[in-house]
Amino acid sequence: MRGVKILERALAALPIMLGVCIVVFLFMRLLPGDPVDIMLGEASNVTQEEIDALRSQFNLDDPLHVQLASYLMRVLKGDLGYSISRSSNVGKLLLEALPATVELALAAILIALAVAVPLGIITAVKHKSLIDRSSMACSFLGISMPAFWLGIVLILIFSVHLKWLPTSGRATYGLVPSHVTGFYVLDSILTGNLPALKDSLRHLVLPSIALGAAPAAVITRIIRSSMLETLRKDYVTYARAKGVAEWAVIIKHAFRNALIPAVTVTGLEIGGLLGGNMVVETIFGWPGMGRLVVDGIFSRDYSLVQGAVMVYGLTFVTVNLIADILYTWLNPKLVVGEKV
Amino acid sequence: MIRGESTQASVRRRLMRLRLRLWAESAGATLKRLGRNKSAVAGAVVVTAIVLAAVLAPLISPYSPDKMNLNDRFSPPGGEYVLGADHLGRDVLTRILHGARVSILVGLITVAISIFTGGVLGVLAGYYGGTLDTFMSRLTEVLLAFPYLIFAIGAMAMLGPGFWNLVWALCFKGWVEFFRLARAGVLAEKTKEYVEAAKVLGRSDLEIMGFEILPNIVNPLLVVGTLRMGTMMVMEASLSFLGIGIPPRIPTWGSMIQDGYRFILNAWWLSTFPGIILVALVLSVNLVGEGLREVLDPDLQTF
Amino acid sequence: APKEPAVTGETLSIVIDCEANRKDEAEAVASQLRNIGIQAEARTWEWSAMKAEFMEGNRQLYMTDWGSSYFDPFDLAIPKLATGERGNYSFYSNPEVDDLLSQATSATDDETRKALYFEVQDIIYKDCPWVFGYCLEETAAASTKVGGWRVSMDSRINLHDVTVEGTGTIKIGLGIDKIVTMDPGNYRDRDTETVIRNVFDALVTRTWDGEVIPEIAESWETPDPTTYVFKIREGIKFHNGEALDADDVVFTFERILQENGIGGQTSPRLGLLGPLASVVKNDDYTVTFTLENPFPVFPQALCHFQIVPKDYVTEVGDAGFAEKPVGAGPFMFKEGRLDDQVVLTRFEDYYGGAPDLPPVGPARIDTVVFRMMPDPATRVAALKAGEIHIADKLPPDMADSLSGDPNAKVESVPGTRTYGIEFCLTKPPFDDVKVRQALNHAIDWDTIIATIYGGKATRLSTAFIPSGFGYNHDLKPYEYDPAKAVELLREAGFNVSLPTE
Amino acid sequence: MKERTPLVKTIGLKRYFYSRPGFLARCLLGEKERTTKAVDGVDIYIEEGETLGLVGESGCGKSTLGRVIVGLYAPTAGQVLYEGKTEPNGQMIFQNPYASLNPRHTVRQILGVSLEKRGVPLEEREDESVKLLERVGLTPLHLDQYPRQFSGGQRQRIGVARALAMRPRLIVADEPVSALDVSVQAQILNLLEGLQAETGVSFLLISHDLAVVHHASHRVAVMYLGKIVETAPTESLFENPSHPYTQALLSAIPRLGATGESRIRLQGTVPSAVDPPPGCRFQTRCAHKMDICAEMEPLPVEIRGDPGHVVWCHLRASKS
Amino acid sequence: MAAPGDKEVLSIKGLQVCYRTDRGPVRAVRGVDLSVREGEIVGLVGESGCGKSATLLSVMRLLPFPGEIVAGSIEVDGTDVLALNGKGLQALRGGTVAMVFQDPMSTLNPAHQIGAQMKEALRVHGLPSTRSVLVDLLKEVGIPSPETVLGYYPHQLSGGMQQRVMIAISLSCRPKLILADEPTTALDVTIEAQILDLLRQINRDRGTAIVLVTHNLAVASQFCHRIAVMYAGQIVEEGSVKDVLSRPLHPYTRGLIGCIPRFRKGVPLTPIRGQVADLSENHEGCAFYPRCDKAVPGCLETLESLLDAGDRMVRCHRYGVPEYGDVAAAQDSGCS
Ligand SMILES: Nc1ncnc2c1ncn2[C@@H]1O[C@H](COP(=O)(O)OP(=O)(O)OP(=O)(O)O)[C@@H](O)[C@H]1O
Ligand SMILES: Nc1ncnc2c1ncn2[C@@H]1O[C@H](COP(=O)(O)OP(=O)(O)OP(=O)(O)O)[C@@H](O)[C@H]1O
Ligand SMILES: [Mg+2]
Ligand SMILES: [Mg+2]
Repeated sequence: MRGVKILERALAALPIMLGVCIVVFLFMRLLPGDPVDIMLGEASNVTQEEIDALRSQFNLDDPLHVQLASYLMRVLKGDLGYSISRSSNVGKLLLEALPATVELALAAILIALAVAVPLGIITAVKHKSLIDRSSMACSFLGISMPAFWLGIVLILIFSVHLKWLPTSGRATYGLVPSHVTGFYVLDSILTGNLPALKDSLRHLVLPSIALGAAPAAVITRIIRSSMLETLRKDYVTYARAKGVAEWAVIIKHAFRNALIPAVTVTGLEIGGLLGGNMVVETIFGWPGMGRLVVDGIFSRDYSLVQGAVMVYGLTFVTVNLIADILYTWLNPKLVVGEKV
Repeated sequence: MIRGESTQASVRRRLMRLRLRLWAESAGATLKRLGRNKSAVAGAVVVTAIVLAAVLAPLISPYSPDKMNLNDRFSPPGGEYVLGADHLGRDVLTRILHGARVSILVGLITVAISIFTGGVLGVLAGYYGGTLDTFMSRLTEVLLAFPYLIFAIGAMAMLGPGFWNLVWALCFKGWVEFFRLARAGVLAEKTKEYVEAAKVLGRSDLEIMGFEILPNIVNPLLVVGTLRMGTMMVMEASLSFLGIGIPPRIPTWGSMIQDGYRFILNAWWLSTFPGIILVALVLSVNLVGEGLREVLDPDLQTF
Repeated sequence: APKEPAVTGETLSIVIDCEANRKDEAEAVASQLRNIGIQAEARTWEWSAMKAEFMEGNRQLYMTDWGSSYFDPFDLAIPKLATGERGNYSFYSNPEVDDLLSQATSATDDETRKALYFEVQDIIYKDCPWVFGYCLEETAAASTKVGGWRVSMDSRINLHDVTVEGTGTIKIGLGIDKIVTMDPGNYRDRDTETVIRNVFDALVTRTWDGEVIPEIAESWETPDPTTYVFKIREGIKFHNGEALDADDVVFTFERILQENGIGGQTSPRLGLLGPLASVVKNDDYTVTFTLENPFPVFPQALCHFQIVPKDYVTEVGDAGFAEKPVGAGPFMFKEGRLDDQVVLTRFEDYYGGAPDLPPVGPARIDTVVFRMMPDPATRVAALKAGEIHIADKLPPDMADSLSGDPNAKVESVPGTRTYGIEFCLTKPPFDDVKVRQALNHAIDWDTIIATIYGGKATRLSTAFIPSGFGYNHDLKPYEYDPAKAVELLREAGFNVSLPTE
Repeated sequence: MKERTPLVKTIGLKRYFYSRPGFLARCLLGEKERTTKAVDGVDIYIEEGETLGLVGESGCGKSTLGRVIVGLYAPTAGQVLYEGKTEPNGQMIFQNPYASLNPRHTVRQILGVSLEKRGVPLEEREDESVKLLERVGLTPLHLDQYPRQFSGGQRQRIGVARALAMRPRLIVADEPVSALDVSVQAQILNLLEGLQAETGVSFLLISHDLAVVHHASHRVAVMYLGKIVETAPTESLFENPSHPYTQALLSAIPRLGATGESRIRLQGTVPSAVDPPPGCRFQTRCAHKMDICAEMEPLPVEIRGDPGHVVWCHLRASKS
Repeated sequence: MAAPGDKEVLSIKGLQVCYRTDRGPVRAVRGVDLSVREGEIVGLVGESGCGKSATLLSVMRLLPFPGEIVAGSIEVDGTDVLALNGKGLQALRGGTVAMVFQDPMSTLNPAHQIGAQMKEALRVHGLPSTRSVLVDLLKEVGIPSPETVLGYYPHQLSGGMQQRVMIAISLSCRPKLILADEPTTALDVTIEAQILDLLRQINRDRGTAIVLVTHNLAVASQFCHRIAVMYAGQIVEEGSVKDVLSRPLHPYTRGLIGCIPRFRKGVPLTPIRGQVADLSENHEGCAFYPRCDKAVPGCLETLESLLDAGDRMVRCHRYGVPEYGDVAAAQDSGCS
């Protein structure tokens, strides 16, 4: 029963994915500039025949609808195409970049949650106190500080001056764990490689703080406001009336019910992190999807951008699906797929 | 009564005056209550100061924002240039003041357009439901599932540089949030009994949406709007980082932070001062927004 | 004396388009033009969008740059100035220039070619299809511990001779997002070549000042302008122990010449080989290259074609080869991700490299780590933090950031790229040569170079570069002379005036 | 009884709500489209100047019936005739005095809309509004206040004024007093009574408070799961409840001074109006259930000797 | 109904509660004295906002944020509630005193299963919480198929069933006193009757004392032993149900009774005029003054204390004054 509902909700994502696919396809082709021309760069003595040959090699000379149809067919078969700018299979490129991005996004969101959850609860419980006001001010700071600026400041403080943490990259040479999943932290645990684990965690700290600052601020505010709301609910008073200890009332009764909006926002933020962290990836030399995709746009690498956006859309849809399932766990009254 | 004027017109005028008075009174009361909220007052003071400074920028600062003194590059703050000079020898303070205009306009206009578009579509979708709603909701989901930056970069590539193009690029996804808010608001309001009462009275759908429901859902839109103003300004900075955005002659805080951050090692003031002022403005706008919310809509729990 | 024209001309308003990296310069130029009453404004674009726009003829002035790989006007003057060429963004068309350039291409005698190029420079100097700009120096920073390192003119990093005090490992922060591949047959950008050239060697290479010298080849002859016979050095080994001989050389070029020759795709390098018709093995250590028509820069071109091992590539396939490349260069590929970091180790059996380019022998460090660090501020920070030894591609204006650091040195060398501002010659007002000359006089390049580019650039008199073949050093760049500019513009009917100060 | 055309008459009135389960749920789980038969064949009439009380448990369809009658919902089947015509012309008073007034409008605006819809010219609206306010016991001072500045009872008065502004012949009052305190409740009930005496307006008074219905109605209809089960003049219904459900309902009323020990206890809880059982709706909780109750819907039976007292019950049909 | 014992389980003396709001203090309770004996059911009636809930919440020390007990004492079963904190308070809440709220839908936590919510209460008070204990409790409050219900979430139950669950939780720790704050207001008449039956049965079987807050005088009359009528944060009249409802002494009580439709045709309703007193104002004298027919100027000046009227207590200036005589005449207007 529940499974069917979830399945149904998952199927509802199909038209969205199709929409994403078509939108990005058309969108890329609306951009001025020619991928072959960009690929050839400054090469001199290029003949028109050479250009035409390349164009037809990448099926760029077909009419648009034919290209779209064949692209959709290939996607259905699981083939995301060939990246002109990186001379490689798009699927392979994405598989390499995705773990890096996901690892960073998860670390960022974990840091964000680690800050936001306690802070959100405390500020709600101590409503209008000094700690409440000052953390609200901090949260505005988090929202209004550009990530690249925060990033470079962190690097200057923690890497250049204090020399505590590395400036950039995912791992020090020689400490890259052997490839299992592509997630360095996970791989080093799986292979029992302790130095590598320490190293990859050290590399994660700064970028995930830079990336997590804004979501932390947003989630803190959301948790605070929904906690304020649930703390006023009858069932919270009732839990106290049953003699339940105050901390248990706050965690078990208020917080759990306050989580729903936080889940929604966290889901959206994760979605945002997966697609919008190009800036942080550049600053921290992080080989992820953001750089891949922005580079793809600049070089009009159609298949690459299309593939990346599809993956992004898929992650987004999945994250939302998980959020949906979480809702029903948090509030059994809700039916999967019905938005709060 | 003016001679020749119909009774109806005079009544209308009287009513209008009365309404104005009432409106002024209620606005006065609101302001008074807002005045009791200390942080809102502080926020309002800062916002006003920044806006005034932006408007009066040419009078305040002795320099022109695009006047280069290449020999004065990287003059540190405190000397001839109060907040220092940038890498092209332009006065940072002057540029911050002039930048305020564009930054605030970018924030205001994008948010205004987003609220308007999102609001109107959200109200329609929420009120009529059905195919329109399904279509719009799906569309917004597609947009949400589409990485924002990709669109912004692409749009700027397609449209070319320029203030309005930037505004369009920022609005593209900005309206979605307001659409959702408005739609949720309408869904909650439209089953309320005052809407039914209006229907029984025979009010048209347009009247109901515009006069009955809209005033009740507009507050959350405005509150979130104030928050998003800051986000938009930061977003503009990120686009500058990627090398697209507003023409360089027009200083914006975002592009100033971006230009300056490369020199943070030897000239920290280039990016730090615009950064501080950006945070100050966003913080103040939100303090005012929060204060307004508490006065207008104590039940509203948007963050 | 010419009569002072009436001050009733129209105002001249100009939009200067550029990419973000030249934003400051564009602002400065615009500001100088505003100084003499021109309404000038700069706009930043994304490159492809800007290109699409100006190729449509929709823009007025656009900042572009173009590099020469061959140290020869062949791949600079021709694509930029010959009628209808791919890089001729200003739509310049002068039959005389076209004729001279085509003569210079086919001429085999360097003196003749030089004379022809001088003539071209004189013509375009007067025609000014561009606001002639400057040649930016290649700048990089390194830790003071690094020895034997020089910035290379063609922006490549040769690590054969480099040492690092106290360690055998050198870490280099590259200013790029990614390299494209480790397969020498399957890329077309300079950044990829930087890494590949440390793993693979070519038949010939260049000295620091651009002269072509033998590397894998022992020597070569040119019996006639369309035939090149290369003698290959004996005893060279690939990293897997395989011996390098004529078969490998032939194979290397055939997989590029052949349609769909690499993993089902045609090599993007094909065009670089120009009129190369065939590569034939004479004996185990001689190979004959036959061209369709004379191509004097052919040896220069060959610097960029690294030799791959035939047996190994056929065995593991093109994809396998790109995964685990094997070359005959000073370093072996160890591991890495193209968008993260690439690690190389010393090849002990290295034949030593070009004998004309001492020192000869195996590389002096044992490990190389190339890290992709696209953000310049991060590279500088990492260098300061001691995480990398060389920060590649230092924007000249950021050199100051390192000036106070005793552990870092900044070095630069004249580059091979020409920077200018091109006019759209097909539309008024820039169809008028006076206007173009005026703008060449109106811009104070020296100040711009001294400040924005920290002095790390050379003024150019035309579109030719000093490090390249056939540059006329006697031709002096347009002088900064606002009065002259005003005069010319007034003659062209525009209302401009000198600043009143 | 002499034949008149009633002010409002419903004929076989039905209003269903449909909910479609998702595609997969239908295919894999065999879930069917669910029909909530909120109102399922109701024939009632309301005379000029009469108050018809409508009682029943929560969810039995009282509000839905009221809304169909004023035209808020279109009927799924059947008709509502207003003096023989089909254009709706009733007004409504709502239960929730907080939700039924737009919090952003002043009283002037609220009444203004009604007056505008009635076609009162602009210059007369103010006077008319003042008259209305005075009629419902408020003063002109209140004209420019917002609903939040009023107490619940005052808001309900504004609601009444808003309805009155249209000069309706029928007002559907959906639980007009259940959210109010007893003292205020009495004020509003008296107000409605006075209005009726003055203007001859008819009321459909929906309430689950039987005391209120008894006090204020001329006739009462008892509803159970979308159907009327009994209708009679007030006195006759309360003295002689004939349907087992009505009997149980009446016995459950707490009365001042009564002990409540003699109640008829209903078994089970209210079944839902989603796909109700065939036959008599009340069979699942009825102490007198017979075989026929599961098979056939009961037909209306008029109680002998009690004109206008009609009951839908097989028990009565078999007795008579 | 069980006969009440002598021992006091609840004794409130001079309770004053104040909400310190932005718009000034709201004095929600202004000196309430109330005592409840073992096995007794006491009704607390009055209009909305008169401080009934505030009184009950004070007993549990559960006043929401700006609310504060400013004066008075509360003793439950001999312990001084106001002196409790931490563990003692926890033991009181749900242990000695249990509470039942108005709207079961919003009072049961929507995110937890019924079983878990019941268990929690037992665990907190260190009582065994095995499945069979829970099942027995549910059976006791008349829930069919309790085994299944344990695994349900609140929304899967009807309002009546939810209220039964709440009562089961309240019973679970064998409290001496149940505070029921309008437990039936949200329910249908038929269900209301069932719930009241249940409470009465508990009172009878276990001897648990109950304080029932209600708007509905009729409910109070059927259910309680004693009744206290509150107005504007004060008890204005208190006595046995029979006495108070059949011969109301205080004008407010009489007014309330006059407002109730009485199932007798032709008896007009006589509403109390005006509106409920505003608790944020300071009432020196009698707060009912503006609405009272019998008021004299003196009523405004001082506040009368509760007077002993023989069978009950009443707080009215005019009580015992000769003109008050017409009260006696009015006594018949009470209900029979
Ligand atoms: N708009 C709607 N959509 C779907 N179902 C509805 C709708 N309105 C009412 N229903 C359903 O119709 C049935 C009757 O509802 P209605 O509101 O008419 O009951 P009611 O008798 O007024 O109850 P109450 O006394 O609680 O107000 C209920 O089962 C309800 O769930
Ligand atoms: N959180 C609060 N802040 C300010 N005032 C409050 C608050 N809670 C209650 N009050 C005020 O305290 C007074 C007493 O409230 P209380 O809830 O005890 O009334 P009640 O008799 O239980 O009413 P009801 O019958 O509506 O439940 C009311 O006038 C109310 O306005
Ligand atoms: Mg209803
Ligand atoms: Mg209460």
